[in-house]
Amino acid sequence: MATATDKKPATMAQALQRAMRDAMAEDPTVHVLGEDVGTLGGVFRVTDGLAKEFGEDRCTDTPLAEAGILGTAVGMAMYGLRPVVEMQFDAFAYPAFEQLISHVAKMRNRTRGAMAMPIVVRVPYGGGIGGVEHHSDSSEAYYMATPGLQVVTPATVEDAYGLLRAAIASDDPVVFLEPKRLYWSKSDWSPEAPAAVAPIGKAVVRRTGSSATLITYGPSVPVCLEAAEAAREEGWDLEVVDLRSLVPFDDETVCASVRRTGRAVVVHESAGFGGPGGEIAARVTERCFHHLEAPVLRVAGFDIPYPPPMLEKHHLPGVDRVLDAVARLQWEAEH
Amino acid sequence: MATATDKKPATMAQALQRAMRDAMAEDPTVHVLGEDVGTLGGVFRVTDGLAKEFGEDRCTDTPLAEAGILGTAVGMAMYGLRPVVEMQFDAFAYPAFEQLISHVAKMRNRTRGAMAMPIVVRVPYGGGIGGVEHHSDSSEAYYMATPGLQVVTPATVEDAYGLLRAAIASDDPVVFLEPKRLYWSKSDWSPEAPAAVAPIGKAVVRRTGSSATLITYGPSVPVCLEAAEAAREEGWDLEVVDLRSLVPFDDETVCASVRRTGRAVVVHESAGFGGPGGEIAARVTERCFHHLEAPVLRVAGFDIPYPPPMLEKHHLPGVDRVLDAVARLQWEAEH
Amino acid sequence: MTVQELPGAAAYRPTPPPAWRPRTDPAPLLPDPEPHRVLGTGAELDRALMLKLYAELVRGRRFNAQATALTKQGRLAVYPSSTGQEACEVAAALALEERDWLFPSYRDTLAAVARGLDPVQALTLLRGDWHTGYDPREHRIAPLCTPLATQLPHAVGLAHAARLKGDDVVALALVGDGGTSEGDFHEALNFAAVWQAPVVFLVQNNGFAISVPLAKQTAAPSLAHKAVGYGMPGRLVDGNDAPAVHQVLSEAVARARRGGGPTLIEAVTYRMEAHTNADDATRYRGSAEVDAWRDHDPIRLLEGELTARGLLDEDGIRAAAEAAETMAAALRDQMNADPALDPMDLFAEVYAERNGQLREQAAQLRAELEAEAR
Amino acid sequence: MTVQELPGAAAYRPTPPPAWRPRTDPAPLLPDPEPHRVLGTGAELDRALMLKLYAELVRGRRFNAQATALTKQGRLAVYPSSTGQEACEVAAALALEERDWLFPSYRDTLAAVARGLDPVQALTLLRGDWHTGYDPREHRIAPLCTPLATQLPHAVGLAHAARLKGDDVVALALVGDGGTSEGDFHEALNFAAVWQAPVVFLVQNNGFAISVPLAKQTAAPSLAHKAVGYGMPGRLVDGNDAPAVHQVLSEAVARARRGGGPTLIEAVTYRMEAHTNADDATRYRGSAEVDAWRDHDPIRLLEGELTARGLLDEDGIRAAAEAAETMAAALRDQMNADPALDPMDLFAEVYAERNGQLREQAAQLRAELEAEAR
Ligand SMILES: Cc1ncc(C[n+]2csc(CCOP(=O)(O)OP(=O)(O)O)c2C)c(N)n1
Ligand SMILES: Cc1ncc(C[n+]2csc(CCOP(=O)(O)OP(=O)(O)O)c2C)c(N)n1
Ligand SMILES: [Mg+2]
Ligand SMILES: [Mg+2]
Repeated sequence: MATATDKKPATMAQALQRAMRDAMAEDPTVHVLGEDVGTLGGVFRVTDGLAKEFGEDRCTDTPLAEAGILGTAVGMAMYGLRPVVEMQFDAFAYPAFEQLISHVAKMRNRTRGAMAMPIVVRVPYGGGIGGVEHHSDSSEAYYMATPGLQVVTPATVEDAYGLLRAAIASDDPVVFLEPKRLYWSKSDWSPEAPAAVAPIGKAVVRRTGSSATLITYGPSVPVCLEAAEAAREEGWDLEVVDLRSLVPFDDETVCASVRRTGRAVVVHESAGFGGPGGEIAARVTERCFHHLEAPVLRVAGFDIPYPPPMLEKHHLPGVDRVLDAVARLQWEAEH
Repeated sequence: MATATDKKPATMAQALQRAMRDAMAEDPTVHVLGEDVGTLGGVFRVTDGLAKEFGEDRCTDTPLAEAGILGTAVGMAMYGLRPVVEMQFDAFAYPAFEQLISHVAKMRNRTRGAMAMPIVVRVPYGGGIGGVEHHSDSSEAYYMATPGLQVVTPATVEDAYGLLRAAIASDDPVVFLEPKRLYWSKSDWSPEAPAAVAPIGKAVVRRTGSSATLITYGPSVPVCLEAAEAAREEGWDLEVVDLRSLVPFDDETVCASVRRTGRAVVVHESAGFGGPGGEIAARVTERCFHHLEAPVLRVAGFDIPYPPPMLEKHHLPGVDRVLDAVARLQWEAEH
Repeated sequence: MTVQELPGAAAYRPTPPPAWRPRTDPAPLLPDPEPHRVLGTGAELDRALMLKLYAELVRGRRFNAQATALTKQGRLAVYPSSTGQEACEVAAALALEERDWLFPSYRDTLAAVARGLDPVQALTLLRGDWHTGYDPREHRIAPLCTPLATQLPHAVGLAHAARLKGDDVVALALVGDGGTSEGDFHEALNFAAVWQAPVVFLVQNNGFAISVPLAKQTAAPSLAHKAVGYGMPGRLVDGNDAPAVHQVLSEAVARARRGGGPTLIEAVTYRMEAHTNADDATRYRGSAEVDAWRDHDPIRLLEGELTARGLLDEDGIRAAAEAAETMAAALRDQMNADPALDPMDLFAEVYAERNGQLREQAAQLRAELEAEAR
Repeated sequence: MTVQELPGAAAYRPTPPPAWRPRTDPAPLLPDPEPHRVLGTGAELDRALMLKLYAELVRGRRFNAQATALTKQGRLAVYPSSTGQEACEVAAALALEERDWLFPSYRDTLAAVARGLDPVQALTLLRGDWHTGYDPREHRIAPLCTPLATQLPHAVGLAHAARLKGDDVVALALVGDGGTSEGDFHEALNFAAVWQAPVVFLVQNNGFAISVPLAKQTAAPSLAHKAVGYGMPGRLVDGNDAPAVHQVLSEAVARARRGGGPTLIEAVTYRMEAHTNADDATRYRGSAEVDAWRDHDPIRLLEGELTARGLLDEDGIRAAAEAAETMAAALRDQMNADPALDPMDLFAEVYAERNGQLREQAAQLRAELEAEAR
């Protein structure tokens, strides 16, 4: 285990790199492929150094074609490899949609388990980095709606490592959503120290509280934690649940929290309509109806194409919008 | 208007064909394109006769490439045409996903309204026709989660005509979902008689009732009507709302019904998790919380890849499952 | 016979042939290239191989007929027949070694069966009791693939993985003329060429993609010419000349195996029946065209040549026919039995482990089934 | 200079050149085709056109430099410079008639500006106050396109629509070497050839797709060879020879206009700067390679030739430089003004009419903004 002196700040991007590096070192069947992942180390430098350390056959710059990348990864998995695919940005994963939906997600089921698809599709997602159009989509709703996929997204440096290790180890495909604006977020977790594998399918309570539960994930976790701090001034003690895994969904942790607090707000950056929040609010309501003092509310991106850089701050759910939603949780009726 | 003698049974497929024919006759900018839509008249014969009547330039057999079809349709729309694109089956629309999400849905917004996308993407969807894999997907969740698209689906022969006319007339893109298993459903609506354009964005109450509301659309509408009939025996008087339009969503009609009945079940064939039902249940709950005697429940396809023909009947939500859900609407607590 | 002389040539080839060559090309390619042939050229023939090909062609045609009959009896949900294309199907199966992989499309049940796959397992998809009816790894046959051209990158990835591992395994991917228009075709061929992957692409150009003739599909002088843009060899072969298809495929497989990289092969053939039993081919082509192709039938061609050369006689013909009948009778019997069905299989193998919601849903279905049974 | 002799040729061309030709080809194509050139060949030059090209090249380079400087000052979110590729950008703009359409990629701001688009409108996307900063119909310039190769089918569809309408409009679509690997490239070229659409595809082969050199992108002897597989003419041109690019483009545009169908053109050029200001090109290429390309600089080439022929003198050179400086100063001033922003624009033009939920959300934002303002 790490000693105190090992510890130095590490970024989420470094933690992800370390997760791939450790997995590649342990398991020769792990291969990384994508656009610019080799020599350059990826446009976000998440694969930095892997080609050098493991060779270009293990970390491969592919031709520029996302369906080709994921499609060849399917073939590699058929032959027993564990491909980790990088899509350069959220919107640039769309050309691979057919391969993902019609093959990656279904192959195990189609073949009665004979042919699993241990593929990780890493997708940098979300906004807040001043990217021009097509560089800030939150595409999680598409993946959540596809049976056969697991969908995972870290909010902390530690989880970035732990969840990616778990994703690579999983025999089933994982869409691994990386919140772009947290790539450079830091913690005192040391990339040199072995770190724990975080289980897929387990949410975690990031902050305990008694007044209401904020249910969130990925880039919105820090927003919710900040909102919870701010809410103390208004007299609300908010619990913050970081889902980490959208599929499978951890009903247990979420419902335990909501039953305790009696109120909940789902917070995410993706457009609200048809987004993850609908599913989450609906299942929480189905399971906790008689514990609810107010309807589960949603704070989400607006139902619009992602805005240009100079306007994105008005689109992204921030602390104020979260607090507004908390305020609408029908406190008067109860207090 | 039609006289009584005009009337003869017509199928949904014929009504759709008639809608395109009438639109093409009225407006020379309407063009139909897709795989096998010309000489063959489409694998479901929905475009039957159009190439003959309007020529191959107006109803065009394209090369076999869905991104190419939708991508060229974008260019045609840029030049002022109104393309109506046929995707042969639900799962075969996936190759066009990038064009749909990154261009069709966003073009008006990106260009501040300078360049609208009056494109209709017709997608035969859903199961129940004994199709082998990849021929029975319910892909509406993907489209609903995409701001900029309208998503429409008829459940009756009349609406098939009326909604498709409205979709072709709309200056914004419409994903027009055609329930495959209703293609041959009939009514006494006459394809020879002029028919009304059905407005996009308006749900319709197909059956009034007072005990609970079934919220549904497309292929599940007949199932719900049948369930409502069967429920009379159990003493429940069910209201059935046919959404017709998933985007825009008719909150008014739906909420008016639920506020009246106090209970609701959402019924659809698409997988439940991350499916349309989550959004619908969540928004109904947000808006009608204090009118609800029970949580809004969902009856949906299982969260699995669409099953093979011989097993699909176990997957599809049928009358019994709808009635089971109605029974779980916590009647005892109230009665 | 040049391609232009084939029945229905107008639909096969754009007329006039388009100017296509890059300015830097010092000499024109043939605008209507002559496909590679063996039968009728006086080339030497390997008797054992020819008889094997012949027997498999006859068996294959009978298989197609039986499968189509099974659709009429409601025993198959659908069947896309490869009647007329048996030479391609059979040669594809025979050109591969045991350790090689086949990547078939939905039309290539026959190739899988000719490779030795149990016919019932091969037909499971089309009967509809499950999707893929066999273990792809056991037979080294990827699932029969419906989304067009999507199997091509799979073949490339598998071949590439095998080469990285040091195994001399070759992947053979089958696709139709229509499938060449899909983006996945392009991406797969490009990856294959860049990686020099040991993969062979066989395009069965059967003249149609459902109702759409090749002339509406491409303006290229031949589909084999598409190889040029990827920097790989392109071969054009008479797809009804079984020894020729076998030869061209075998050469390409050997080339791939020795590290020479991928090859694109266009086999010119014809789909004698409708797209599937559900299709009505009279809507888009005349019977004269179909009839004309009967003169160029793969079985007739091979039978004629082998008989003329004294490699096959009446007895041999009868024996092949009888073996095919036996196979067909067995298939009919097997397919007339109702498959065992377990609705709970819906939840099997969605994931390695069922998650919470699938456990709930499985419990619901089980309860429903139990209630029904009571 | 053949392509093999160009700086960084190893990355440009696979070595050894792969065997590529279909078996039916009676004669080999050049494995390393020589691109079309004008400068240095003694060809006759149209003085007015040459001076226009020259002025635009100089202006274009200055524009690129200014835009990159604006990123450093935080006035642009990002800028993908076309320095080194100005000959392609400028020739593309000048080869079109007013009624024609340009389909640029994200790197082609310069082509749009050279076509006459207001620079601030052209830079709106990269400044980040809106997406497309101009009315595409007014300027017949499609939105600068980021998702690679997706603009190509748009160009085909538009050209096809124009032809159906009887308008003699040509569409010119720009794409990078990397973009040729995408499925949309394939589908667009195929549709164009089948429909004989009046469209010209110009591939700017600048050696890299971000960090990935062409040798990892394709094994084809040239990208122009990709034309073969679609049945359209392919042309290879020295992309730094502005008159040559202009000539080849003009011929292709003329051919398209008179109903001769599409053309694929590969222009061999080099991206002198990093992919964008955010990229670090030293991670994937050496400065020696970049320096070597300076000898083949498009401005230097044209300036040298025009001077040698007495078509350009010191005064002319100075005048062009001064005009470029004036443009740059004006651009700097314009871009130093903060753009007017209205957050309520978020809800403008999502649909022709706002639906219920957008009305609710707009009301919410308005309330927030009002609360903030108080
Ligand atoms: C991506 C995709 N689009 C459309 C279809 C529907 N479809 C099935 S077969 C077919 C025609 C295929 O023609 P071709 O590739 O020539 O093969 P053939 O049927 O002639 O063997 C079409 C359009 C599909 N299966 N997949
Ligand atoms: C579909 C898609 N995939 C990935 C990207 C990310 N990306 C932006 S530019 C680029 C490289 C493009 O190279 P090339 O086509 O050669 O054009 P160049 O940048 O050299 O002008 C990549 C991978 C994208 N924009 N779109
Ligand atoms: Mg075919
Ligand atoms: Mg490039």
